[in-house]
Amino acid sequence: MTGIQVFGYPLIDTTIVAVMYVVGVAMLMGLYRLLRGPTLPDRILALDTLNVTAIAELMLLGMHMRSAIYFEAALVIAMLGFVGTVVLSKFVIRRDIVE
Amino acid sequence: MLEAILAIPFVLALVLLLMPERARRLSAWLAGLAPLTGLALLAGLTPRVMEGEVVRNLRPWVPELGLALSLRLDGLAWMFAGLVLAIGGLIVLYARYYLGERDHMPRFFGYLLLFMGAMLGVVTAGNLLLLVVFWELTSISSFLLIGFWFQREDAREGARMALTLTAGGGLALLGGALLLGRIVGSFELDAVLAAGPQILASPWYPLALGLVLLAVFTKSAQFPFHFWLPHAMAAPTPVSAYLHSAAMVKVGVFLLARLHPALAGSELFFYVVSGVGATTLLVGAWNAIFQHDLKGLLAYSTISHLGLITLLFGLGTPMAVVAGLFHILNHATFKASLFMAAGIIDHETGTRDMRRLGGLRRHMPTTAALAIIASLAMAGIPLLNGFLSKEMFFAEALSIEGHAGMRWFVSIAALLYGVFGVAYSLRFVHDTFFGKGPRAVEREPHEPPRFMRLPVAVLVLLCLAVGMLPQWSIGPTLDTAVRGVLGEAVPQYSLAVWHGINTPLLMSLAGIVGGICLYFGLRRLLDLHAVVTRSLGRHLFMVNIEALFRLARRFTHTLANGSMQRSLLWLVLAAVAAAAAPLLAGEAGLLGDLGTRLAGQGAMDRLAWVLWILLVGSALATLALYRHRLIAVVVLGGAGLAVSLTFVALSAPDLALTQLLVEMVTLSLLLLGLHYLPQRSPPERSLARRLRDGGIALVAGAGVALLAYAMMTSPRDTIAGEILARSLPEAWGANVVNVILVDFRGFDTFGEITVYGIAGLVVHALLRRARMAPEKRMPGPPVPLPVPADLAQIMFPLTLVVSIFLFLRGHNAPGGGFIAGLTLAVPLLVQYVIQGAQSVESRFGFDYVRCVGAGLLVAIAGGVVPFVFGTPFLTSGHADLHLPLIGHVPLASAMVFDAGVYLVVFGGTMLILSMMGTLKPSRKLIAHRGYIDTRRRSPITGEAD
Amino acid sequence: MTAHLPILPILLPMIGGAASLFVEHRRFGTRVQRIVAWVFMLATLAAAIALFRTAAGGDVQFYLLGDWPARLGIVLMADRLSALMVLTTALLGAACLLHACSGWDRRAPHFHALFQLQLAGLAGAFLTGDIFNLFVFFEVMLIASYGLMLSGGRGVRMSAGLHYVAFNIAASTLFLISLGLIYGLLGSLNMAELSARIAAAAPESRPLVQAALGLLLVVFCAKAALLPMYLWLPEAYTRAPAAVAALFAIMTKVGVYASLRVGSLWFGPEAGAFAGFGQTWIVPAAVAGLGLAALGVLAAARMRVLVAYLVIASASTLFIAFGLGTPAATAAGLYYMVHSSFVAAALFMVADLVRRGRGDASSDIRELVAPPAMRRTAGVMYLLAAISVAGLPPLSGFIGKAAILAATPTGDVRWAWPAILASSFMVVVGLTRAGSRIFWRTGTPGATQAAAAHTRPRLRLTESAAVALLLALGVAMSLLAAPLLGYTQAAAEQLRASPAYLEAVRDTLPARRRP
Amino acid sequence: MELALASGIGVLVFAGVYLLLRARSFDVILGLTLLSYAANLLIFSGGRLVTGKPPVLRPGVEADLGNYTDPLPQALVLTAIVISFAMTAVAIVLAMRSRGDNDSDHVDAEEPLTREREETGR
Amino acid sequence: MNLRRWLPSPPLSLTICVFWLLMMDSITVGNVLLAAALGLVIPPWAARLDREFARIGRLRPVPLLLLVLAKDIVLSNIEVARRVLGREDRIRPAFVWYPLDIANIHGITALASFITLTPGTVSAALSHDRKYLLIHVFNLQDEAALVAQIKRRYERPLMEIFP
Amino acid sequence: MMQAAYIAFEIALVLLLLGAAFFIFVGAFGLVRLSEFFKRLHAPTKASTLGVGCVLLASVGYHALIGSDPQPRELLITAFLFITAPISAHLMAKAALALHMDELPQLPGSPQDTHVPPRPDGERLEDV
Ligand code: NA
Ligand code: NA
Repeated sequence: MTGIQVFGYPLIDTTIVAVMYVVGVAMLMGLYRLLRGPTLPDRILALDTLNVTAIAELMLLGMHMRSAIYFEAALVIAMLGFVGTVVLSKFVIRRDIVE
Repeated sequence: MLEAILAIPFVLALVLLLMPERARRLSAWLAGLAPLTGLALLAGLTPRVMEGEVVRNLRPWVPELGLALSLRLDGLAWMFAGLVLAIGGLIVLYARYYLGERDHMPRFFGYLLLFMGAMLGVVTAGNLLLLVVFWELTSISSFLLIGFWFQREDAREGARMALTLTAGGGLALLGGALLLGRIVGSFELDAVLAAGPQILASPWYPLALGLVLLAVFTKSAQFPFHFWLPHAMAAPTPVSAYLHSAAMVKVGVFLLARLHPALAGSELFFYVVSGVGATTLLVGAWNAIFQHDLKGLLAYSTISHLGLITLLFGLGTPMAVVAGLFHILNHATFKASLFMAAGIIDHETGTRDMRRLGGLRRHMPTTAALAIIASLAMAGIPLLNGFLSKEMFFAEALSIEGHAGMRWFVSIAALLYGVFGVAYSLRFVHDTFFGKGPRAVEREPHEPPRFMRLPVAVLVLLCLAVGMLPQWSIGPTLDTAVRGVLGEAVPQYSLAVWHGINTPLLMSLAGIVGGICLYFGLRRLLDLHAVVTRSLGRHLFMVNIEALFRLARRFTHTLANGSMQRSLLWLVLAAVAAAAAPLLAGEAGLLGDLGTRLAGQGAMDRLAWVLWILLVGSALATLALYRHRLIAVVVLGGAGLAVSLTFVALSAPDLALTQLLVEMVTLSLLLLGLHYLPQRSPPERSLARRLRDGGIALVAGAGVALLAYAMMTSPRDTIAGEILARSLPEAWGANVVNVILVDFRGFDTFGEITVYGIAGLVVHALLRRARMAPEKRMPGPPVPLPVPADLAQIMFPLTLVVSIFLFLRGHNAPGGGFIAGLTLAVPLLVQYVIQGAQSVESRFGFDYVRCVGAGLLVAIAGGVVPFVFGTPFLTSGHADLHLPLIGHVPLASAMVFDAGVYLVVFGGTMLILSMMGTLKPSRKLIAHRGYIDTRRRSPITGEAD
Repeated sequence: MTAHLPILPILLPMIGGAASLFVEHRRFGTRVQRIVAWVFMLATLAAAIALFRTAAGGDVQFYLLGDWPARLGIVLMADRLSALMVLTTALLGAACLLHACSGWDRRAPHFHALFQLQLAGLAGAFLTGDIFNLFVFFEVMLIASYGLMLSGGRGVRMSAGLHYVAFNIAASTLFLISLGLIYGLLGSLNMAELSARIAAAAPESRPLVQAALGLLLVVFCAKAALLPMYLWLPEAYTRAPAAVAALFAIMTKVGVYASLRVGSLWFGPEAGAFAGFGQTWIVPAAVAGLGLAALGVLAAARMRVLVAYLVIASASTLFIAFGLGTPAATAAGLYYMVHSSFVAAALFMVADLVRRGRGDASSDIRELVAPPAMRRTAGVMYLLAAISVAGLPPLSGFIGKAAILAATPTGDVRWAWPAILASSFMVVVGLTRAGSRIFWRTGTPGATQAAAAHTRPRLRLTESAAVALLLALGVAMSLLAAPLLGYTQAAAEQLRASPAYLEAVRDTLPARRRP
Repeated sequence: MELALASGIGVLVFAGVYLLLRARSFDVILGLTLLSYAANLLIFSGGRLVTGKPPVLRPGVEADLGNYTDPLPQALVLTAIVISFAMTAVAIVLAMRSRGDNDSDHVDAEEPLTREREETGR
Repeated sequence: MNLRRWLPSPPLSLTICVFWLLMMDSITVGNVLLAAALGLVIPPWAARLDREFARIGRLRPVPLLLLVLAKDIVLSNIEVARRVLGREDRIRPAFVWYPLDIANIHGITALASFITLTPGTVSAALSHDRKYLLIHVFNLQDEAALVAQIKRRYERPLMEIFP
Repeated sequence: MMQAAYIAFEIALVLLLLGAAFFIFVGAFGLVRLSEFFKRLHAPTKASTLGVGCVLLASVGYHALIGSDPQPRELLITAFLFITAPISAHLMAKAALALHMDELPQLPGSPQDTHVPPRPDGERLEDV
C-alpha cells in the first residue's frame, strides 16, 4: 500500500522530517531563553521546555527510524524530566531542596 | 670458626639490647664474653694464618647480586681482627667502670658489640659488597655510640656529622665496589685482588678509585673530611678510645691496605693518596697543638697519624706498606691508652680542659706515669713503639721515587710531623700532669678504680715491649699482616731499635728538639691558653648542610606549595604535551590527512547541528556564567540534555536513559551541595592567569577535538562484531549493551557497582556525624507543597512499576539494573524534595547501607553460582521454563547479578541523597551565618545581595 | 577452587567488605567487626600466598570471566608479577589492619568495609588483563581510598582530600579519554590482543595511537606521582590516618605497576615503532623527580611529609629501574617495589606514633619530641625503617638499591648512579636530622611536662606489632633476598616474553563455550 | 556529523579545563562534570557515528556491524557515567565539608588575599 | 480493616494492572499474573508515603469532565496561540485569587492541574488554609466570569468525585 | 477502499503532526517572544505539552499505519506528561513569587503590572 507521495517521498515521512525541523527550531528557541534568561525562573522554564520538546523530537525520530526503541527514553523524560524543574524551583524557593 | 667470631658479637649485641637497664653487671660480663671468645677462636686460627693460609668461609646470600656471605681471613684481616678484639676487650673492661649510674649500660654494650661485629665483618669480608654492608654498619653503630648521650646537643650534632660523612662515604664505596665488580666480573675479594692490572687498565678506574677513596677519606678523617672526628669526641670516652683511635677510623686505611693490590700502582693513586695523607698529617698535627680539650688534642693527633698512614699507603712501595701497617698497630696501642687516660682524668676531675688541669701527677701518680709513657710513644721518642714506625716513615719519605717536588714535600711534611707531634705530646703531658694543680674542679682527684687503670697499663706495657723488643713482640704479627697485603712480595725489613746513625735518626732527633723548642716557644710567644680555635671544616660543613636544607626548603616550598590549581595545571600540561608530541613529531602527516578527510565529508545532518548548538551553547554559557553558580547549574542542564539526545540520535538508547537519570541525580547533588556553599565565586583579579588558563584550555580542547575527529574518521577493526553475533545465541539477550554489561564485561559492572556502593558509604561516612550550616538560611518554616505532593504521590507507584519494567526487560530492550535502580531512586528523591526528609524517612525507613551491602552480596552470589558447574565467575546460565498456563519463561542467571546491580544503585543513590538532604545543623555556625533577607533576592541570580 | 584461584584475592575482600556492612551496627560491637575483617583478611592472604606459589612455578594463569574467550570478555592474568603484587598487598594489608585495630577502626565509620574493598580494588588492578577493567579497578581502589582517608576526619583533612579527589578524578577522566581513543583506534581492550594491534598499527595512524598511549602513560605517571605530577601526594598522604597512609604506600605502586605492565606488553622490543615508547620522557622525569623528592625529604617540616616524599622518591627510583630496560634492572626494581611498600608503611606508622604521642599540637620536626614512654621502641623502629629506606645495609633497602645499581647497563651508569646515590645521601641526611631531633631530644622541660600531664601516650601493642610485622617483612626480604630476587628475575623474564603472552591468552579456551 | 561531535567534544574540554583550573571547589566540580561529558562522548564516538541502528537485536536481522552499531563503547560509557557520577558525589560532599570545616570554599582552604576576602564580604 | 491494609486503594491497584499490561504490550497469562501481583504488592508499599487519605466519591462525572477538559485544552491553546502570535500589548495578564469550595486534597490537586493545563491560567499557589488558589491569568477580561466558569466546569464535578 | 482508508488515516496523521508542530512552535515562540516571566510561563507549559501529546498520538497511529509494532503504550507518556506538567508549572510560579518577580517594575512593552493583589479576605501574601 502506498500513501501520498511528495517529490518522490511519502508525504507522511516528509511531514515527519519537516516537523523534526520545526521541533529543532523550537529547541533552539528554548536554548535562547536558557542562555539569555534574564531571570532564574526563566531559565528553569526554558530547561523544562527543552525537556518537553525533546520528548517530541525523540518520538519523531522513532517514527522516522520506524523503531520503537526510543520509547523508554521518552517515557523516562516524561516521567522524571520534571525532577529537574522541581529541584531547581524548590531551591529557588527555599535555597534548600530537602528540608 | 670464622663465622662464629663474627656472629658472637651480633648475637650478644641483640641480647644486650633487649636487656633491662638494671642488668648492669650481667651486661658487662656478657659484653666481655664477645672479645674473649673471639680472641680464643682467633687464636685457634692463628697457626694456619701464620703459615700463610687464607681461611675462607663461603655461604651464599644473594647470588643474583654477587653478594655472598664470604669470609676471608688472611694476615691483614687477622691482624685487624686481633686488634679489634683485643682493644675491644680492654674497652669493655674500662667502660664497665667509666659509665655512670645514669647511663644505660646494657644498651651501651649492645651498641659497642654491634660495632665490634661490624668491624670484624669489614676486616674479614671476602666479598666487596659484603664489605660495604659491614662498612655501613660501622657507620650506623658509631652513630649510635657517638650519640649515646643524646640529651646533649653536641653529641647529637657530632653523631649526625659523623654519620652524614661516613654513610655518605659508604654510598660512594657502594658505587666503587659495584664498579670494581663490574670491571672484574666478581665481587669476591680473591678475584678482585688478583685483577689489579685489569682494573688499572679499565676506563672506569679513575671513577672507581675516586669513589673508593671518598669512602676511605671520610672514614679515616682525611682532609678535607677530617673535622667530624673532633666533634665525635662528644661520645663517651670508651667510644673515643675504641672507635676513634683503634678501630673505626682505621677502617679507612684498612681498606687502602686491603685494596692495595687492586688499586695501587697508578700515578693517580700515588698523588691523590699521598697528597691527601700529607696534607692531613700537617693539618691534624698543627691543630692538635692548639686544642684545650684533652680529647680534642688526641683527636687531631689521630687525624695526623691517620694522615701519616694514608700517606704511607699512598707511596705504594712495599716498605711503605710495612710501615703503614706497623704504625696502625702502634697508634692503636698508644692512642687507645691515651684516650682511656683522658677519660680517667675526666672521670676523676670532671673536666678535660687543659686550661683547668695541671699537677695531676701528684694526685694520680700511676695514671700519670702511664699516660706520660704513652705520650712519649705518641711523640716518637726512642725505645717506644711510636719511634720505630716513625723512623720507617722517615726512611720511606726520603726514598720516594718520582717527582722531586713530591719528595721534598713529603720529606718536609715528615719533619714537621715529627716537630708538631713532639709539641702536642709535650703540651698534653705538661699541661695535665705538671705545673700548678687543677683549678676549679669539683672534687679532689685521685686514682681511679684498679680495673679502670688496668687496660691503660696493658696497652702502655705493649708500647714498651714493642718499642724495646720489636722483633720478638710484634715481628710475627706484622709479618703475617704484611704478607696479607703484599703476598709473596714482602720486602726485607728489620725491626731493630738501633739502625745506626742515619738520616732518619737525625730527623727524629731534629724533630724532638724542634718540638720541644716549638712548644716552649709558643708558650712564651703567645698565651697558648688564650688561643681560640675554630674548626673551619665544621663551619664549612654546617654552612653547606644548612645551605642544602635551605635550598631544599626553597625548592620544595616554591614547587609543592600544596596548591591544587598547580597540581591540576601540571596534569593538564603533561597530558597536552604527551598528546601533542607524537602529533607534532608525525608532522604534517596527520594534519594533511585531516584535510583530505574533511573534504570527503558529505553534507552534515542539519539536526546534528541543532544538537551541536545546544551542546556548545550550554557549555560555553556554563563557562561564561560559572561565577553565578545556580545559573551555571541550570545552564549545565542544557548540556546534559544535549549529551543525552546525542546518544539517542546515535543509536544508544541505554546510554541516553542512563545519562538522563544520572543528570537528574547530579543536578540534585549539585543543588544539595550548593546549599552549603557560597552562591557565587569571587571575581578573579588576575587577568594574566585567566588568559593563561584560557590558552591552555583552548589548546587542550582543540587537541581533543582533533584527536576525536581523526579517530572517528579512521578505519579500524573491532571485536564488536563477534559480540553482536554471539549475544543472542550464547548470552540469551537481545539488548547487546546490557548483555555486555551483565555478561561479556560483567566484571566491569561488578567493579562499577562496587564504586557506586563505596561512593554511598563514603558520603555516609563523611556526613553522618558532620554538623553543617548552610551559607544562609531562609527565614520561616519549610514551605508545604500540598498540590505537587499529591501529584507526586500518584506518580510514585507508577514509577515503581516502570522501574520493575525496565529491570525485567533490560536484557532484551533498553533498561537493566542500573537504569531501573535509578528509576526507583529518582521518584523517591522527589518525595524527599516535596514532602521533606523527615516525613519520608519516618514512613519509608530503609537501611540504605545494608541495601548496598545486600546488593553487592547478591551480585557476587549471582557470579559465584557458576562455580558449581565448573565455569568461571560471572558465567551466565540460562533456562527456558515451560510452566503450565504461563508458558515459556526465559530465565538468565545474569538476572541475579543484575538484581544486585539494582539494589546497589538504588541503595547507593538514596544513601547519598538522603545523607546530603538530612544533615544535622550546626547551631554555632548557623547563628554565625544568619538569614537571607527575602526582600532583597535578585530574580536574576536568585541570590540575596 | 584452584581453578578459581586468580579471582579469589578480589572476591574474598569484596565479600568481606559487603559482609562488614552487616555487622556495623552497635549491637555487634567492635569485636565482631574485627573478627569478620580478620577472617577475610586472612582468607585473602591465604589466597594470595596460594596464587604466589602457583605463579612461582612459571605458568601464567588466565581466568576467563564469564567463560568468554579473552578477546570478547575480560581476562584475569596471574603471572609472577601480578602474584607478587597481590601478595605484597595482602601482607601490607594485614599490617595495616593490625594497626587500625588499635582503635582507628572504631573512629572511622565504615572503616572495615572500605578497607576490604580497597584491598579488592588493588588486587583487581594487579590481576586484570583488560585495560578498561584496569580503569574500573583503579576507580574501586581510589574511591575506597577516599573513604579511608577521609572517614572520621575533619578540618584540613577535608581540603587535602578535595585536592586528592579532584586530581584523581581529573586523571581518571584523562584515562577515559585515552581508553576511548585506544578502543576507537584499535578495536580491542584486551591487553595482550592490543599488543599485537599496536605493533601492527598502520604508519598513518601511528601518531594518533601514540597520542592515545601517551595520555595513558601520563595517567599512570600521575597516579604514581612522577614529576611533575607529584604535587598532590604530600598533602594527601600526610593527612590520611596512619593505617591508611601505610596502605597508600602501595597506591603509587599501582601506577608504576600499570606502566610496567603496559610497557612490557605493548612497548617491548617486538613492538616495532612503539618499542620503548615513552621512556625518553619518563626516565628524565624520574631522575629529576628523584632529586626533587630527596630535596623534599630535606625540606619536610613534618615527619609525615618526609615519609610522603620518600614515597615519591621510591616511585621515581622504580621508574628509573624499569626505564633501564634490562630484565635484571626490572627484577631489581620489583624487589625494590615490594621493599619500599613495606618500609614506607612502617615509617608512616612510626610517624603517627610520635605525632599521636604529642597530640596534634606540634607535628613540626623542629619542635616534635617523642614522648619518653615510646622513645625507645619507636626509636628503634624508626632507626630500622630509616636504615632500610635510605638504602643502608643490611636491610632490604640496601639490597634493592644495590641490585638496581648493579643492574644498570654500563651506558646508563653515568646518570643513574649519581641520581640514586646522591638521593640516598640526601635521604640519609634528612632522616638523620629528623630522627635525632625527634628521638634524641628530650625537649624543653616545660613542654615535656605539659605533654606528660596532658596525655600519657602509651604504645599500644597492636600498633607496635604492626610496625614490627612490616620491619620483620623487610628483614625477611633481606634474608630471603636470593629466592626473592630469583623470583623477580623470573618475573622480569616472563614480562619480556610478551608474544608468548598473546599466544597463551589466545590459547586459553573457555571451559564450556566454543572458543 | 563527525565534525560536529568532535568540535562539540573540543568545546566541552575547553570549558571543562578552564573551570578545572579555577580556585573554588564548586567551579572545579562543574569543570569535572563538563570534562566527563566530553570523555563519555569521546569513548562513545569510538564506536563511530551511526544513526538508527541501536544494538538491540531484532528478529530476522543478521547480528553484525552492518545492521547494528558497535555496542561495546556504549557499555563502556555506561560504566564511565556511573563511575564519574559516584566520583562527583564524593567531590561535592568533600567540597561541602571543606567549606564547613575550613570556612572557605577555596580549593586549598585558604583565601589567597585578604583583599579578596573583603570583597566577598567574608 | 484488614482489607484496607492489604488493598489500600483498589483504583490504584487497577491502574497499576492496566499500566503494566499497557507497557508490556502483550496480554499473556504470565503478564496478567505479573500485573495482578504488582497491583497487589505495590499499593501497600506506596501507601506508606501517603500523608492524607482523601475519600473518593462517585466516579460518574469523570468521562464528561475529561471530555470537557480535552476540549478546553485544545480550544484555549488555540486562543493562547493567537495571543502569542498577535500583538503583545493586547495581552492583559493578572493574578486572581480563586476562592475554593472544594476541601478534598485530591480535588484541589486535580483542580489546580486542570487550571494549569487549560492555557490561559496557571495555578501559582495554594494558600495555607486551602481556601484560595492563586492563579495567574494570561489574558484577563472578567475576573468574576473566570471564577464562575472554573467553578462550573471543573470544581462542581470534582466535588462530586472527591467529596 | 483500503487504499482510501489508508490515505485518510495518513492525512489525519499529517494533520496531527502539523498541529503538533504548530503548538510546539508556539510554545517555544512564546517563550522567546513574550516580555515577562508570568506570561512566558503560559506558552511552553501548555502549548508544548499539547504539541507533544499530538506527536505521541501521531506516533501511535504511525506505527499502526506502517505496521511496525503499534504501541498504545506511548499514550502512557502522554499521561505522565499531563500529570507532571502542572507540578512543574506550579513550582516555577511559586519560585517566581518567592523571588518577588510579581513586583518587578514594568518592563517596556508590557502594558500592565502583574502584582499579586491582596487576598479578598484580607490575609497577607505571606500566607501563600
Ligand atoms: Na551497569
Ligand atoms: Na536539607
